[in-house]
Amino acid sequence: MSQPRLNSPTDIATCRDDFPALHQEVNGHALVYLDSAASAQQPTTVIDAVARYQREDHANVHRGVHTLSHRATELYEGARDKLRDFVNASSRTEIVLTSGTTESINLVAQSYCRPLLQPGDQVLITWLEHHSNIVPWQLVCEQTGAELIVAPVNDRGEVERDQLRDLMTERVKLLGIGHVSNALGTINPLSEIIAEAKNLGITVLVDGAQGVPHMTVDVQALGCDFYAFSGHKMYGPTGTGVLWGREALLEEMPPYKGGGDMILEVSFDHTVFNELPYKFEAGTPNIAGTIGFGAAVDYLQSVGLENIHEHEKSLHDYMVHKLVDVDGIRLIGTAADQASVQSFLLNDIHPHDLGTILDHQGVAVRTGHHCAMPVMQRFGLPGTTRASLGLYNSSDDIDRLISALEKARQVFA
Amino acid sequence: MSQPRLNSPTDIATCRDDFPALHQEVNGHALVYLDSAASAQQPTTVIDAVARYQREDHANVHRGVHTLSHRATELYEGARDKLRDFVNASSRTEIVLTSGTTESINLVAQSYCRPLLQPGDQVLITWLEHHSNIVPWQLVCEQTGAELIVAPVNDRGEVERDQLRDLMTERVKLLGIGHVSNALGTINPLSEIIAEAKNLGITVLVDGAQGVPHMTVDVQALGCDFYAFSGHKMYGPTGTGVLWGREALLEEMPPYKGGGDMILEVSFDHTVFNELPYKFEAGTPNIAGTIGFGAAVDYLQSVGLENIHEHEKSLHDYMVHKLVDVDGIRLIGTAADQASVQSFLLNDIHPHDLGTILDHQGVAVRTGHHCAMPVMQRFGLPGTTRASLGLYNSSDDIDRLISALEKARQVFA
Amino acid sequence: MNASHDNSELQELYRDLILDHARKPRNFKRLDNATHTAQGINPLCGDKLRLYLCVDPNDRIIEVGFEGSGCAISMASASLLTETVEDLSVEDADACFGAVTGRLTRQSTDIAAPRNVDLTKLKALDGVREHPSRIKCATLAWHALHAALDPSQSIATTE
Amino acid sequence: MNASHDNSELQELYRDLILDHARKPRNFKRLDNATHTAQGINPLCGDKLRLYLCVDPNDRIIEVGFEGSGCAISMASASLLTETVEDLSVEDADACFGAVTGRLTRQSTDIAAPRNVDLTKLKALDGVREHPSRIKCATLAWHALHAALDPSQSIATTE
Ligand SMILES: Cc1ncc(COP(=O)(O)O)c(C=O)c1O
Ligand SMILES: Cc1ncc(COP(=O)(O)O)c(C=O)c1O
Repeated sequence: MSQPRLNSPTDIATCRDDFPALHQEVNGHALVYLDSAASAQQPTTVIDAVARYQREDHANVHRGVHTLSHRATELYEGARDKLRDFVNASSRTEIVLTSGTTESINLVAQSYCRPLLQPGDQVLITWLEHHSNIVPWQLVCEQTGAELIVAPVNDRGEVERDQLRDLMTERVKLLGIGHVSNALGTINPLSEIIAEAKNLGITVLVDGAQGVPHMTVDVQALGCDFYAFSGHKMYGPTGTGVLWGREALLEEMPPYKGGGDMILEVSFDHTVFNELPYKFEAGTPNIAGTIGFGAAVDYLQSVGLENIHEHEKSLHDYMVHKLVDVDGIRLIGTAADQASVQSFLLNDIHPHDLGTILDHQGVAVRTGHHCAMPVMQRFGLPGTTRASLGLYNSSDDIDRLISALEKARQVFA
Repeated sequence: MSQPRLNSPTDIATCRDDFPALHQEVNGHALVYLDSAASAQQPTTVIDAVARYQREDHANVHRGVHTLSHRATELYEGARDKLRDFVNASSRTEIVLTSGTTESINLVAQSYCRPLLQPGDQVLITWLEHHSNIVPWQLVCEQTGAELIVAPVNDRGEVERDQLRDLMTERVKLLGIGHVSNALGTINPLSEIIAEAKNLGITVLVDGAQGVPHMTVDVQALGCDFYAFSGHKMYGPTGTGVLWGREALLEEMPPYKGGGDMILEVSFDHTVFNELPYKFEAGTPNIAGTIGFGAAVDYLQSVGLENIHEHEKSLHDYMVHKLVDVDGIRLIGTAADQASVQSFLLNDIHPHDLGTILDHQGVAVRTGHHCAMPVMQRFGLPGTTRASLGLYNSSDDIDRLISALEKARQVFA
Repeated sequence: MNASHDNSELQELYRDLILDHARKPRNFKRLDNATHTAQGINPLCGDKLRLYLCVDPNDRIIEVGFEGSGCAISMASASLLTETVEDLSVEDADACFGAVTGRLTRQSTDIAAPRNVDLTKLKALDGVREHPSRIKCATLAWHALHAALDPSQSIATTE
Repeated sequence: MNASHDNSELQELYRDLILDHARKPRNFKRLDNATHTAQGINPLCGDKLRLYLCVDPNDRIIEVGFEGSGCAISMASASLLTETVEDLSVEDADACFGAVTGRLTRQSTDIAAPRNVDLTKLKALDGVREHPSRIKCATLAWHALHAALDPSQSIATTE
């Protein structure tokens, strides 16, 4: 029942053919999709895995003795195994399936932090974070009387390492840090930061939403305690995600939601929660989406994360090289180590207007605050225009972006 | 971009043709699917709406100015409008999109009850409830020191109205009650029960997971405060659901999860939450699933809930009529008002064994505790075998069930 | 689609009048003596403005101002709004809200503008009708106007 | 598929030996003097049993019993287990766990049963291999045995 995979490794130059959504006209122009950091398009193998499951194998999981239920469970749990392998978790019990990064982080905030935090305790994040790695901590700090503290970033969009280090004290109970900034593309030097935090006994959650699509992630090598990510940023369906957590921590945490599947036994005097990872998976899950998520892992592995990384890096270099030649451009986010995401401004054209003009020419970019208002405030901006690349983009796409920017300059001349 | 719908109302006798999963062999026999109460199969229109969206329209919602993002948002919000209409909510702001009934109920337990409940307060449920309408209340009672109290059921599987009434006192802050019992099929006389509760000022949440597939639901006419349901019980995808709530209550409730989309403004001093329903919708939602959920509403409305109700009722009567003639059968759940769900036992054959023997003959039923252990305990049983009917079932399916039960008697003779 | 068509549609959206008002917004000021005020937020793109009204005892709007930042469409629309409603009665101003938003969203073409008000200039905003994702930018200030005149509201969003 | 094939596969699963042990489980009793005990729960179908072992100072299992309820497969498997491991050393019993679960899940065919133990009767359980959703029923008691012998565990589930 799992989708057929090519035996030979997929050539990255032909990957574009695997993505039906890319082959359409938008406003009379061939689509150039430069918004993968918001949500990536899906390859046919993912779309078909979902549809095939719905047509042939659907039933509720974990609950039935009949054949369809067994098939659905095998496919669903098979996706968990793929995800375990994908991030090199030491056990499948550490792979909690969620509806996305946001839910994964809220789970940790509520199940791990809420019982733990006391007034006087601190949660530490950085100015780079996405709202999903800010607001859950604001909520739990308000609920517990703990304090949220924030490490600053420099003008290139890099976390100020010295100041981050100074903020790490024994008052800090958790460090929440992004792997890659979705707004600026900054890749944080996680291994070093995590090592410093762990030296002080600080629990570390990594928001990996923008990490997994671009590089090989090995949670054991990273040394963090929690790693959260979403299916839809890595060419899978929305509404799927993972919280990876160390078994010893997950084991101690109370359940997050109550319901079917997360219990072994329910009575009105006494309820016994299920084992990991099921303790954290209440209710009927997103079965089809998760199976598609597994297919996305297969796809990424067939292309090879090393190949993707290299391809995207050279494209990003090309994009930066071209952008700086555009009259009136200002790059926002120029970290030494950057993923294939680039924010910029053009003259005094508001990003929203720029987005419309690019869209009019078939070029899809993201404009605005990118769900990272604090970092926008840090740069004194209401927002930026952001071009983000996926494995399917090419230098032609960049050229189209550049000429669309020239047109925008004319309209606003 | 919305899927084509027949203009003429769909004839219920031909509905079966719309469901590809039903047209397959299982263990050498044409499949007879009698497990719709666990999860219903999906019509082609739903499967295609999901796949078409993935192929043509996918982008993140609510965030982009480009064309795909706009299309995705329109489709997603269009599904919300259909759902508003489906349950007759007074406004689309009352339709909170969740990952399912379980999440909807947890949202109310955590956002509505947790700030409200004090030691001495009570939450009232019934012995009929699904774990998803038990465990969230157990958790919040433990967190707040409130008490969970439970109204008993009689031998037919009906809630004891007098005792329920006696338990309704001013100590009770919330009544959580199922519309239809998934284990026994009992349809609760909601209008009367809700009126009694509201007279005493008790907030009422209805677990509608098993209500929406079988009958027209009008939340305003019902008079409850919250109504929770799932897409996959009504022929839509899993990982989708709704919490309907009265605007005045939702307005007062703090957010449940933090993240993207649920905020208007984030800064480290001050975060402004978004308006309803977005305040409760953090993170990238299950976009494709929700669009499929909307297509399921279209499908149900094209068939007509009155027609479905009638069809299922006459099939259920036929099933009961046939079952009672089987030697050694014992029906569990014989309420005067019952949806098309029937639990039973056959001699001393353990339900799990019975399920295997039926599956072996291509008949898919659910066996076990049906995520409703307390009601099983009430009947002194570890579990039952349950046949549940959907709009696509026919009397042939019942005949196949009956002859498969005869075979089971022989194997265990 | 040929390039000239391309341009014409874009020029329809970004007419000179719009670009002019966006670059030099009229009445761009805080009114310290405002009797009515409301904020408008468009969470999609971060447009954010505050509208100030001075209403005299006869329910006439005697002064209008706004502050904020946003795209060309939202700034121009706010600027045009201030020119339009100054000197109107509260009732007429709110009728303009209905007429303008109805026209831009094509939802309620039957809301007529008050007789005594000339909305011709506001036709410059009509280009957004071909750009559905921009309609909210054009209506933001008008929603803020409506909210300012409605005592139960203080923040208008375009969701 | 014809009806006789049907029947033969079902009869393979529900052999007479299985039905006999399911109806009259051997050693179905609580051992008040148990030195080791563990619970086994199969959340899928609600099978639930408790296994009791008396282990003497030489690490020999001198008495075995179980209580609980469940399907024919799980009850028969538990009953057969009690007959099998009585009188074995703890080490040999645990090796039986490996051999039986490996055989039923076809995952580790290389775990041999201890030389001195005859597992022939347990072949009666082989029918579950064609019924993947039932394998957990057949292995439940064995997981409980393994858990009982492992001081760090007290509940075995088959997840
Ligand atoms: C009565 C009832 N309530 C709640 C649920 C939980 O629904 P879900 O698993 O979709 O969250 C179910 C189905 O499993 C149900 O039948
Ligand atoms: C860095 C980062 N963190 C978290 C998220 C939230 O992910 P999701 O919306 O899938 O929950 C995103 C994407 O929106 C992101 O880019």
